[in-house]
Amino acid sequence: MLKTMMRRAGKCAVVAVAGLMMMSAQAAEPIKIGSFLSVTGPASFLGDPELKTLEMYVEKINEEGGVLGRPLELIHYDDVGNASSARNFASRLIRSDQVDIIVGGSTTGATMAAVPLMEQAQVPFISLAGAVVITTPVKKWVFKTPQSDRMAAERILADMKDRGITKIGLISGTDGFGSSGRTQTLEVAEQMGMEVVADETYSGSDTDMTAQLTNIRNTKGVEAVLNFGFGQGPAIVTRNYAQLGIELPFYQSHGVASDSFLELAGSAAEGLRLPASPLLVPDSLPEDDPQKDVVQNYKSEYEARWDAKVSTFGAYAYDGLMLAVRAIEEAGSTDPEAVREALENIEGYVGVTGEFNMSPDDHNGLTADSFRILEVQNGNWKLID
Amino acid sequence: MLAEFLQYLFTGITIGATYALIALGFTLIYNASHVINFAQGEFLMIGGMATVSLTAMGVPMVFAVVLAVILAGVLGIALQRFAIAPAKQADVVTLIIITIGASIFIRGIAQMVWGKQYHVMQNFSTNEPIQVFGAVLNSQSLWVLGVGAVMVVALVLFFTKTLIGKAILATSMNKEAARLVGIRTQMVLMLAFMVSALLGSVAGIVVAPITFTSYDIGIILGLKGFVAAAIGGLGSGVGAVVGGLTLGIVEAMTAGYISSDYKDAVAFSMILLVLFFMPRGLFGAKVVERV
Amino acid sequence: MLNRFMQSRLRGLMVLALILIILPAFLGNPFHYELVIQMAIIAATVVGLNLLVGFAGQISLGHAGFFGLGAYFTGIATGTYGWSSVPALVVGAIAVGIIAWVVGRPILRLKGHYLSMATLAVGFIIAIILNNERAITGGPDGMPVPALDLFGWELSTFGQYSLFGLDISGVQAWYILVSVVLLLAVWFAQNLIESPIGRALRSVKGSEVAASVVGVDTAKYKSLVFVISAIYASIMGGLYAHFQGFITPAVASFEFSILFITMVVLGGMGSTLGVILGAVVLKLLPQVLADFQELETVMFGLILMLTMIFMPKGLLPTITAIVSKRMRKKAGGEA
Amino acid sequence: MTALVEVKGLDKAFGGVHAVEGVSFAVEAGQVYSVIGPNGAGKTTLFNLITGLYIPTKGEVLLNGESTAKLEPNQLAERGMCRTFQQMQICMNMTAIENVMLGRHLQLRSSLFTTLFRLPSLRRNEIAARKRAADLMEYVGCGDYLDAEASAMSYGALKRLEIARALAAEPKVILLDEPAAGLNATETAALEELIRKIAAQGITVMLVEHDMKLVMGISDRLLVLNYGRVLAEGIPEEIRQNPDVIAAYLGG
Repeated sequence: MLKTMMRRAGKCAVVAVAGLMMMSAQAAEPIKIGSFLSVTGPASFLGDPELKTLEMYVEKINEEGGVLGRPLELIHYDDVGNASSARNFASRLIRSDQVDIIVGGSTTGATMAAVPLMEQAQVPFISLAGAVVITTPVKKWVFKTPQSDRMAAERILADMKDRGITKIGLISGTDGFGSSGRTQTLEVAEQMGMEVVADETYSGSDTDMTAQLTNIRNTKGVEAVLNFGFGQGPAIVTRNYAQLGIELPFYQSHGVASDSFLELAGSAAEGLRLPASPLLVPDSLPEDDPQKDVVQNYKSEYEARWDAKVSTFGAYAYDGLMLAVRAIEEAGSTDPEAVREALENIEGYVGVTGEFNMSPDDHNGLTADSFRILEVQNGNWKLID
Repeated sequence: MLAEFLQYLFTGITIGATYALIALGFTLIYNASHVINFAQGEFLMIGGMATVSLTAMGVPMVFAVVLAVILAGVLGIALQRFAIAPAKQADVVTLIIITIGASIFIRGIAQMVWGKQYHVMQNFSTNEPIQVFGAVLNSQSLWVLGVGAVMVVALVLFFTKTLIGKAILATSMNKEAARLVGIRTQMVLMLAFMVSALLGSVAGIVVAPITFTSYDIGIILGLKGFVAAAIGGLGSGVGAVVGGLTLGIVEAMTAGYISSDYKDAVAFSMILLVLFFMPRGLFGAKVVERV
Repeated sequence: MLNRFMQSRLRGLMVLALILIILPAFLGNPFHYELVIQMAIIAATVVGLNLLVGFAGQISLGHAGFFGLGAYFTGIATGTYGWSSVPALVVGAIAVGIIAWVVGRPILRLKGHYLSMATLAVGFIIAIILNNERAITGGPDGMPVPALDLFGWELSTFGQYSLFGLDISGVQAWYILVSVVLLLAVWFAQNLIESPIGRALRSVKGSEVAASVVGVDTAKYKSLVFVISAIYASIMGGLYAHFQGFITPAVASFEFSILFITMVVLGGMGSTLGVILGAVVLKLLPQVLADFQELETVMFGLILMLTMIFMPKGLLPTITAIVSKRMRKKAGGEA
Repeated sequence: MTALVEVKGLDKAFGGVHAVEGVSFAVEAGQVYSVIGPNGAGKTTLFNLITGLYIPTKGEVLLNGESTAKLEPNQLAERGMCRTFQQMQICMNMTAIENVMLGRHLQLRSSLFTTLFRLPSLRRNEIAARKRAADLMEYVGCGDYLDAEASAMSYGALKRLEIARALAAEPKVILLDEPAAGLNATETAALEELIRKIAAQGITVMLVEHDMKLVMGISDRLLVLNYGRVLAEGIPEEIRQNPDVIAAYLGG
């Protein structure tokens, strides 16, 4: 009860309770971590677990004594999935709350709207959104934790190629995620010598994609179908796909890598594949997998705390926060330039999403390998490789 | 070729039938009170969400549906009584803003109560699609169409055979005169909102297995219903049905034959075109201005 | 008599100017400036929309379409083609004006809800185009917009400038700029309203028949005010794009259109200062309600609904009516 | 000399029902010409046809010899035709004097540029228009309402305000649709006086009216409609003695 009260009250300022326990922290000023997330609105399935993750681990870190002996303070705003409010809240974080680092931006639109501000204000920013444009070309102050949609496209197409597929039908959402994914898929397909023979779209609010899928089915030569999208759209696509009785191999993107997708799509999802972080299949990871521990811990801690299924989107926030903490620790201060440099030089950080190796040319630090291909079997995720 | 066409047609008719039911709800309220109720979509949402959450609580489907419809009906009455009635003298736009405020409010409550996730509702009957000349038809589509048809027939009977229905009609034609002959117009208005809410919630329930349901599903479906009502001509029952089906079919055909990117744009251009040639929609009443 | 007439005419403008001069004293940090700057930009847009809705009585549920077009025209012209800002704003305004004239001619024949529907459709179509033409507009993820340059001055919110020997920050420079723009927007609007053209516009709302039989070409004036309000929206959209530094198709969205019309109705249709108040209130509300988390949506809806039910004429007209009633009572009591 | 207003075989049907059928007549400049008839005889429809608010099913109206078939109401106003309404059309969102100033619309052409910057020429014209409107309000007898909102005026005053607005347009012909309806005896007498004054200025007056005493007293010619058709036409004396008219009025 108190917990929910706390969540509702105020800006979710989870200031250290640990002050009493730690002498050094008592006097120290908190390190301010700013965040703007799409906690409500159409992208709430991203923002909601992200916020929960941040709240929970800021609390945990404070209980364990904070960072550099200082407690963390999380200041968070809900941008409702709207890019201009994201920009405004980012500005509020920088100019009014004067945070030390920002971990946030659930969607690419929200992130990109805030990027010019971050660059001008020179505040380290770790984005939780997917599109490749966020860190390509590299922006001095901007980092991101999710694999880019380009990697997802690469991973999916590589898996198709392994199965001998060269001609694909593409259906994507017209939202930011879907349309950026579509562009990347088209580019990657060309590089890999594959052909996108059908290219359909649907809008986020559509309730039936049968017409588009019929078009793909009727296109000559299609050997597999890929759906790039997030939200409920892909679940409808999946069900329509099954209803139409299309037999071709079916792929989804990492945008639906969550258990709630399985719930929505039901038996229609049987046999489809998608790239995802190992979070969905923690137990099938081999013992020697470096990610096994961190993945299992995050899953059990999250599920114990929130009584809700863990999602890969929350993991982006986990990695974002941990990278921030690590960078601040390594920098030894919250001096923005020092933190930025530390972030840029992080190597071998094993997170839930993958192993991060940042560099001045790569502000994401992940490779396509961090994606595992999963297949839905008997209503569950199954690790394919 | 035929299979393709049929496939688009099935898709279009199914979604069109949903639009039609929502448009009928608009029409009903418009006729009784000349209000465009932008909260219409929320009735749809309440229907679907309440049914899902009640069944999840273990209530048998049939009771869940009945309870959900009743809940929506009560909400309809409340909307009229507490939001529309007190603002009698308000401007047309002001009334629109009030209903928008109401819809945001209802949505906010739903989000708090039911959360933000999408929810699944099982098909009423089999999950196996039906094959027709190479096209497939979701069995739930038949439910949508069947229930839609039943609702339309019921509405027609309601307005032509029952005293209450006639009272609503009379009020819509001339409020003052209706009052003079002893009709309690305030009751009638509440009734119109209630019936409209019932229609919306039923639409929301039958379509939920196809579209999923969530706290914000009412926004776009409500809007499409308004579009359908305007195409058909505000205030015309036939228009609402024809408008809804037309909109659904045009959307599906555009997605199938022209461009899925511009599907919605084509639908909206269609309205402009219809209104350009028929400023009061397809079946709108021709009104001669009295001066 | 004439003197009083002149005084009352400019009183509102002077009050507004005074507020804008005093306001910086209360702005604690650059973020507060940013909020006010956005309010001013949006306020100037709804001052234009109010000409159409409040004075001429023509409802538009698609006005964000023109705002978005202006924003994207500026963004594309300055960002992609390297134009400088002023010509981009001007040419954008002209282009949007022409578009508004072309679509306005046929749809303004429609009445009441049909007009609402048609404007809604136009807004939607514009938003869909902006969303789909990725190559030009950057698609749903939006596009960055360079800083505003005013005759060689690059106006960035993070810059430092000197004006008449005074050191001012970027947000302060922006504040001065949008204050001037808002005052101009209000001044033009008031001049328009209190002129033969303005009377013709208001008569269209009051009685279209009466207007036409005394020689008012109602179709022409409806088009005119539609175009003028679209130009307001376009210019302010362009400024908004420069200020934000990044735009997405959400600037042309239905939600944004609804927000605009709500500002007009909430503030008080037909009251220029009223709609500015409406813009301020609706822009401030989310910032204030941000502290309520999950209750935010519920409270927003409730506030909107209750205000409109109990103040159907809008905030400012209702408040002034109450105040003047009080004052009359007081005066009556003393006499 | 041609007639100022000439109506030729005018016909208007609403969904098969003929509201006006085969009506022809001519009004000479300077006349007071009245249209009378029982309720539903089509008088207001006739006025609406003449002023371009309705499009005739058949027939045409000539104004100063020019066909008005393709002209909008505002174009007719430009050619000197103005009117008032049975169901008054006052802009309640404006002040009384602004309503009258609206009548000056055609005389007050100013460019958008002049307007936006409120150049001196516009200010001068506005002051003159306001003065003229005030004079007209005095002239029609609602000088008490110079500073009032239209919504605050009495019914009788609004009726006169509408006439003032029409006069502000400096019409050649003014059509008054039941100006005496709802007025008491004193007000009606004042109205009769006003109509005489208007006619004396050389403005042609067309009148739809029920008040026989008023009509017979001031009209030069009369047209009697019944069921949309012309029952009789002529000077008051002829009409008074026309057996058809008597039958229609007594029988109706």
